[in-house]
Amino acid sequence: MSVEIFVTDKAGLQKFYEAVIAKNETYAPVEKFGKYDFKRVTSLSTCNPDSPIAKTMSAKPLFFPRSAKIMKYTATSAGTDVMETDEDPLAGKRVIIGMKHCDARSLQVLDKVYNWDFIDTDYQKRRQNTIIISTRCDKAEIHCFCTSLDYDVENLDALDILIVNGKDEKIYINARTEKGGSFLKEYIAGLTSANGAADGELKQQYNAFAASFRLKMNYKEVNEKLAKIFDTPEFENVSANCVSCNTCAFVCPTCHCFKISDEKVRDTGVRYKSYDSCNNGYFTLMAGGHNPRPAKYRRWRQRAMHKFVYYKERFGENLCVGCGKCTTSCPVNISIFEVVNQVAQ
Amino acid sequence: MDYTKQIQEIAAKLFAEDKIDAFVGYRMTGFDKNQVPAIITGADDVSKLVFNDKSVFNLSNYLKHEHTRNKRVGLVVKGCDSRSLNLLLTESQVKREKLYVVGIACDGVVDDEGKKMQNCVECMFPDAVVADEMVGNHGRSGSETLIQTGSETLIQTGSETPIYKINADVLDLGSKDLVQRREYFEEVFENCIRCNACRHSCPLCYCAKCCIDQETSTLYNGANTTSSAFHALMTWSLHLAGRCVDCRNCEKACPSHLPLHLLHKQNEQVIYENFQEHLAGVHEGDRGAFYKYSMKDPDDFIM
Amino acid sequence: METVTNQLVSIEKPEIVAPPNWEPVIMGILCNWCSYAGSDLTGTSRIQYPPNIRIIRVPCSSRVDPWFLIKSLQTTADGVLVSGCHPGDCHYISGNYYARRRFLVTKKLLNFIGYHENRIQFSWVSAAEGPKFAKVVAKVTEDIKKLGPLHLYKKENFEK
Amino acid sequence: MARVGVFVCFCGANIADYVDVPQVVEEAKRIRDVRFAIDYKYMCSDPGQQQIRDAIAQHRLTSIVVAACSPRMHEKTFRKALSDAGMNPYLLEVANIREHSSWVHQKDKKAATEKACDLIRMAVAKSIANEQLHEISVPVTKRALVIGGGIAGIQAALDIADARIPVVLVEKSPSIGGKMAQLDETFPTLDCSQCILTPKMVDVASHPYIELIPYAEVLELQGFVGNYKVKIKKKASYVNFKTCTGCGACWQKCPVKVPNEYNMGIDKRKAIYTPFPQAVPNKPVIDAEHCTMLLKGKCGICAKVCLPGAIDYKMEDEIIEREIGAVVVATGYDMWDPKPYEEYGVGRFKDIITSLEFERMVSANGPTNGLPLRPSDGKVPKNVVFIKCIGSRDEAKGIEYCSKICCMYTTKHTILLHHKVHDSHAYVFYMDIRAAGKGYEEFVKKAQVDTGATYLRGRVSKIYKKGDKLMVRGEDAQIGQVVEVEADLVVLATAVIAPKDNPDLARLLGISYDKYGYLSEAHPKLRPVETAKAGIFLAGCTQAPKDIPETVAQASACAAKVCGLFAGDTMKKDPMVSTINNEYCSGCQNCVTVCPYGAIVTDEVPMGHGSKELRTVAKINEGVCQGCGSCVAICRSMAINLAGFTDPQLINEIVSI
Repeated sequence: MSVEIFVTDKAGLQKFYEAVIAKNETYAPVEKFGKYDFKRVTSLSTCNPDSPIAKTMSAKPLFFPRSAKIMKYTATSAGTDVMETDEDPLAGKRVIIGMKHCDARSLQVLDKVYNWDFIDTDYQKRRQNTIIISTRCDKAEIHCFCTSLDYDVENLDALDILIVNGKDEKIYINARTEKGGSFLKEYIAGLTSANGAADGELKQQYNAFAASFRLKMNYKEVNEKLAKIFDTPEFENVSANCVSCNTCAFVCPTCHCFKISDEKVRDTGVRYKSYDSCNNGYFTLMAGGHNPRPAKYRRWRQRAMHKFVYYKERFGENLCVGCGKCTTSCPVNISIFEVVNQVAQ
Repeated sequence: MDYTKQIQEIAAKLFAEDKIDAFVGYRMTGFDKNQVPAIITGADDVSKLVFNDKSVFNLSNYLKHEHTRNKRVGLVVKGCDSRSLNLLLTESQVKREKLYVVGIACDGVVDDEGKKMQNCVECMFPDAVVADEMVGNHGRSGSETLIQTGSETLIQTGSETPIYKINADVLDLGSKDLVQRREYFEEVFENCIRCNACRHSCPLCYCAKCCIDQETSTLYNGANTTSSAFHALMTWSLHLAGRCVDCRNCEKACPSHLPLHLLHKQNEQVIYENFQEHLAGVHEGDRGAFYKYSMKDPDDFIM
Repeated sequence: METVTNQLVSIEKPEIVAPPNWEPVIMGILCNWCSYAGSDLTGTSRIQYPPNIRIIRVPCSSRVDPWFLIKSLQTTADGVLVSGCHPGDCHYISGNYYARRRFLVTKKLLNFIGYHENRIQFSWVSAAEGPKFAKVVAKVTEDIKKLGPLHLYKKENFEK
Repeated sequence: MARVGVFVCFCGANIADYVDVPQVVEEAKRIRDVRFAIDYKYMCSDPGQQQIRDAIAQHRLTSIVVAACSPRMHEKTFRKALSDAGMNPYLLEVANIREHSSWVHQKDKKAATEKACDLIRMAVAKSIANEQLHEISVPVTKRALVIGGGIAGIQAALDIADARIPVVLVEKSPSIGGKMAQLDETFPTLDCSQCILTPKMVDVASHPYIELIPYAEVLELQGFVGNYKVKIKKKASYVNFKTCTGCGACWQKCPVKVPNEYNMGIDKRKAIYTPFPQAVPNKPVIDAEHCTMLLKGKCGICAKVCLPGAIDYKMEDEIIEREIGAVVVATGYDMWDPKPYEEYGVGRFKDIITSLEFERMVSANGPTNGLPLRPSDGKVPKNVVFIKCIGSRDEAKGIEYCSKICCMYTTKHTILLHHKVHDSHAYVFYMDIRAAGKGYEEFVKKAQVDTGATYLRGRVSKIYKKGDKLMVRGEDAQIGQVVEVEADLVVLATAVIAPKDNPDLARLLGISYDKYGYLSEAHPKLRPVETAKAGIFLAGCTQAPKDIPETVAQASACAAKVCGLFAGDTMKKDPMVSTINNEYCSGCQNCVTVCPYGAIVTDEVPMGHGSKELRTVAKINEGVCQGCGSCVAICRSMAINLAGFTDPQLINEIVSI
């Protein structure tokens, strides 16, 4: 574990970012219609590494794209040819800046499922070739509850380089992984080493951040209670408001359900893998017409259970990072935090 | 505009008289000044109900959910909501006799930043057009409290004749040239993530299975590409052309904050100007501009 | 009444430089009773017109769902032409009146989001109007040749 | 996996000269689903069809594409070839490479060939989505409804009934006979109208296969061709026709006098009346609007004098339902009211009458015993001015069309005038003389010579009063001068217009009408008696103005159509109809609104599998559906599809070029 810490100021950080963007294929939050989404950037002026969580899409699509081309084929009377799909546009060496803790953590959670029985090589490659530069939040947002979950936010190693705002406009740049350390070496010109000296200030910043949370829960209790109350009618009450719009799943950094679809024009077809959501009424609809989860509450139960029970049982992690993106995006403000707590009570 | 007290009284009365099984209104979120829809099933929860200018969501959306189906429902509707309710009634999606409609003489609602929503600024029918009971003073005319009972259709009691205003954004974008409009919309479709939240939050999208989700149909565009977003949003907006009541549920639900109203307002304007000033859901029995015709419809765009 | 007509500004300029020898593909959707019969008459009269149009037969212009046009523009076509019976002539009494409403709204919407208005064209051609059909096709082809190949919202990787 | 056979026709040189057929065949062979492709000189010839039949068996083909001439030409031929080979005929698609390619791109063989390939590709793609369809067989109720008892209705009813098919004849007035019963003599032969009409009226009344329902209206028509259900309102006549002997005691004694419609209001009838002496049925009815017994409860004389006791003041309207298979509409025409001709003094000068009023006066059974009399003073007129085209061919005041019969009946009127008043003189103002018809021109020529009538070509600009005479001022265009004629009587040849109830009737029958209110035929030339709605036919002036021989001919044509329709026990119908997928239907009923034929009704189905809860969905009546596809395009949930033109078929075509 690399523990190099450098100190700089606002201008220094800007220069650092600019240098990173200039030298690397860089992705950062770019604003459009009042919402930030991670996009390829070529200059710092077009993006905002400090975008608020609530207004930022997760960085998940950089690893698990909203729509990925699986294959391309042509069909003639001579037979069907599967063509080499175009090169994966996300597989190159790249850097993501402006990613938050929660977003970075979600990748660790997703790693489990992507390294499970079937190894998703595309995902692996994208993970390996990516350097994540993350700024630690100074204050929790209204729907945040990352500190209440089963990961160490303070010492998170899901990110490669951590940026922390210290006192007196000092900014600390901290390499958290070896990958991050070796990456940082190229950019240390102009940065001052602050090894050891900054630990206290970092701790202080974290404590202030941790104290700013409105939402706090005991995830262990939730895990245990939820596992026992599959049949509780409470799910009907908490899901009554839901309009089954699927937004929560599409913005969630950990949801990873997908569907396969073909699009064919003339002799050529393309097969896509795209997001889907368990809140969708026909997510579980079978070809014969049977739907095991026709009712809204059953779908909500699935969502809550998968996040806090099933995934935990299988992989030992909650499938939730506490970012609150789903709640912010929900048109009727249903909060996964409220739901699981209310049901667990 | 704060009708919390009146709404609570009406809901309590309805539960007491056993006229309804559920009441659909608004409650506070509990952590900020915003509100969420509330489906109340007993007199005990009536005190949770609120109504003020933060009551944004169009509640007629809930009439298509299993919680309200086949139940006697009390429903709070603003002007725009009542128009979508009117369409749901016309399209046989709800039974009027199972509804008790509390109509609001609405002064307009505000967005998260506290700014009056643009659709409210341009609103032609702030008063509910369908109601069993009306609540509120009419904001503009300052006339007496409008309370009318019976399942009468009430049309615009204000003294002024409603004036149709072209949406400012549509006018603005429409005055730009083709290339600028194309570039603008390319960004819109590029930022669409195909979550279909717009569709699900729309009270008028009630199909058993949406045409863009029918895998068996060749219309299906499952992928999340700009092209499929274009296709889905075009199809969706054309299915709502002549029906959209501009409640902006879709825009509120869109996680990408896309300006979806542009598509609807553009259609609405074309329809208003060309098809005898048709406006969606104002009259009961009016199904929408595409389900009728006139010999006088414009023909000059056809060779 | 206070309405300011929203005049959509169209600029006649090619969207992209057409490759040499490029020929547009035009999707023609014709009603069986008037326009398809009219196009047959064009054939029996040996009236020549540009070969860019590909014709689909439908029973009535009212069978044409706007997404036929969207799907065409999205996949293979550089422009579309829908043709039906003159008002009052509809074999099915009122089909073309319903269709006319949809066409106007569809055309304006597609124009609003960035398609040149000439990419989506409509005509009334009766079974007797063989010469008119040839003229219509010639005009549409000429218009679309001026505009160049359509690249907007095309499905990817479907080069012909 | 589909196995498609492609058959490319040379059409002699018609295709082969302008399209490289062998290359087209090679291209077709490349398409994924094509298992067999071949060309032939004439695909439609018997050896050509034999190739298709052989290939179907040999290559186990699942659909066939014939690239040849327009499907409007030979689709049926090739469908039959498929049938003969034991294949469902609707698995055929025709690629129109002659009318749409070889004939229209004769100067560019390369482009024509490319286009032909694309058209075949589209047809192949479509054919893959083709489904097996079967002709729809609809049972037929062999009973016809005739609406209107004028000469058109009478003729149609008699012809149908003579074929031993039951007929229900509905007439809105108390007697059949219509306008023809009001006429004196008919052109060009001057037969007495009554003499030729009344025997037919009697035949109707006595025909075992005709059920005559007078004094009645059609209220509602439901169902579809071969299977209509009609609701008829029988208006209360207050006279029990079964017991009434038609003796006439009642109307002789009735004290209430009402203007007589049959005589154009020239004389009076009673409140209980038979419209005219030869009425069929010859039973009186009480005019509820004028009978004092019904209005005020006072009088009751007719009941007192009626020996059989047939008067029933408490009678109510009766609704009758009949099941029928076809409808003949023969509602006739109305005469145009010349009121807009103010400059003629219409309404101010009593001695201006319409041609039908003149007709009644000169009629032997008319109000004036066959003598034309001036309404103002009852004197016999000497100088009579006839003005033609009153309302006709007049866009400003009347209607644009020519009423067709006025030239002839005005000529007839000059003859009748000459017969009745020997020393009279007729002046005829005309625009043109339109005398196209057997013996018509000769009739006009002879009348001009015999009567010595003065024909003045030109419009009348003004009529004013001078003493007890009317001064008619007009232009004689032939000499280019203004002329003035001193007239004792002016007769206006008013236009023929559609009955004002026609639009309502059209709506309830579900057929279309034109801007004048005439009911529209399915095709102006080739289907002049059918309407767009199967099983509904038009006879007489309800479709357009016409004279008696034409009306009778059209009525007989209707009868032939009805008999043809009823020839078998069931009817065969094209299977290109809409189908509903209940799973997707959300029951919004927009399709019900847009269907021009009323072919869509609602149905209740279980909410889900095995559920007891019901929901409403749309249901297509295959017998009524004509396959236009309006419902398909407006169905947002894509629950409706049109067989033969389904969404998958059309989209396959779109994405395959």
